[in-house]
Amino acid sequence: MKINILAFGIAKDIFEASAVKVEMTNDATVSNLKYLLEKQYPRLKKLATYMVAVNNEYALDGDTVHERDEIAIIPPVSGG
Amino acid sequence: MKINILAFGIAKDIFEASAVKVEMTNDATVSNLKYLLEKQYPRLKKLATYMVAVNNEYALDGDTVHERDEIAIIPPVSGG
Amino acid sequence: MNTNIQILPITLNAQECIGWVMSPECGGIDIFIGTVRNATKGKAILRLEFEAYEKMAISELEKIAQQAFEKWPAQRILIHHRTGVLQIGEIPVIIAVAAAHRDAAFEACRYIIDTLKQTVPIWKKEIFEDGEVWVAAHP
Amino acid sequence: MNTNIQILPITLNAQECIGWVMSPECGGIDIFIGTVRNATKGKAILRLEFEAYEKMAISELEKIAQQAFEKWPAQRILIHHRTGVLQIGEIPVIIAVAAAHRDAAFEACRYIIDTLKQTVPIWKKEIFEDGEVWVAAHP
Repeated sequence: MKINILAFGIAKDIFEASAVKVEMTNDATVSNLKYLLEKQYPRLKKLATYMVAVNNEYALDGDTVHERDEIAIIPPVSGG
Repeated sequence: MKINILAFGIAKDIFEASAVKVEMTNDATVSNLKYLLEKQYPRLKKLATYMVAVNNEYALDGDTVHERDEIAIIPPVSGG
Repeated sequence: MNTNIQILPITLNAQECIGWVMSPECGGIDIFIGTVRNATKGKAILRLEFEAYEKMAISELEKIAQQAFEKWPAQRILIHHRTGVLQIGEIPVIIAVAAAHRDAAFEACRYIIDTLKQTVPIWKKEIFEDGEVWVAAHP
Repeated sequence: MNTNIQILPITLNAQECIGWVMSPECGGIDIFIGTVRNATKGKAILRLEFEAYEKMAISELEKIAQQAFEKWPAQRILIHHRTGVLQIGEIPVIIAVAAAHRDAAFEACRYIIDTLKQTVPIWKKEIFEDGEVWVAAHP
């Protein structure tokens, strides 16, 4: 399945786009997704930390992702 | 000497005036002043507590009062 | 001047207070606004009346502001307090503290309102349907 | 509705925010206003840029407001956050909490800004003379 990934803040700079598509198997987890993204965009690994949101909720590494999920890369936040 | 005493809040109600005059000796203290006032206005004694200000500063019982001092009775405050 | 302390017989203006404390060196402003509640201890209030020993109140408020500056790295402190008759919803007090960082703003603002209520010669009378009372005057 | 949570691309209005939280049941309002400082760690800033993952930011802010209501007896909570380019002195965030008593207002307001800075997907870019940086992105 092809997963669409939204990017914000520095992640947008790293991807050079506000969204990227990643090809994954159906049983893929957040952890698998991070691995693939970090392989393709090594600068992502250099962030202090980053989170993945699935359908507007912070996701855990073990959560599985589905084709229609809204996935987003959440670099360290700095609002306020 | 005749001392002029300003009254605020409930003290004004007790004195039925916003200022009263008290005749005192020259070496009188805040404590003496309170004694005289409480004798003349017994309701003053029923306050939870009250302070005396001399020249816009809270005064101690032992402080002496002088003829030209600005003296005020400060019942429990409730601003804010 | 880094303090703006006033006892006023007219409506307090929050927007002006905020405008006064803002500055390019500040990252955070904490503002406390007291408002007249419609009830106290379950009893309906009609209105409040505030009286101040004005000269001494200003002097005590200046002391509190200076203490706050000594305790926290605040940049500007504003304290405005009303006198006179206030209806439900009106504003007896506005305290605004601007600081480079929010810690100082929050803590100084809290300190100022807490201390004001303990030491500043201002008195509040609550007016009910069936009478009126000077707050805190009796045990 | 006892919450008013918005992500806005236009100037935040403190007076309107205060007006929204005020109510006859409330005796105290605490307001935190963030402002754009002219420097960070001693380095002059030209302007800031805020970006939000809007839908999730609103959802996270709603969670924080609900947590605050569970922890403190607050009556109304407002959180407005800016996006876009902000000049020095402009306001990125306004948080206003109204409560019957000031304890709840102060504590809930402080909790909200502290938690917002930790969990809400909003990002700040600092623009300097000689470059720009997404805040907190690097160790």
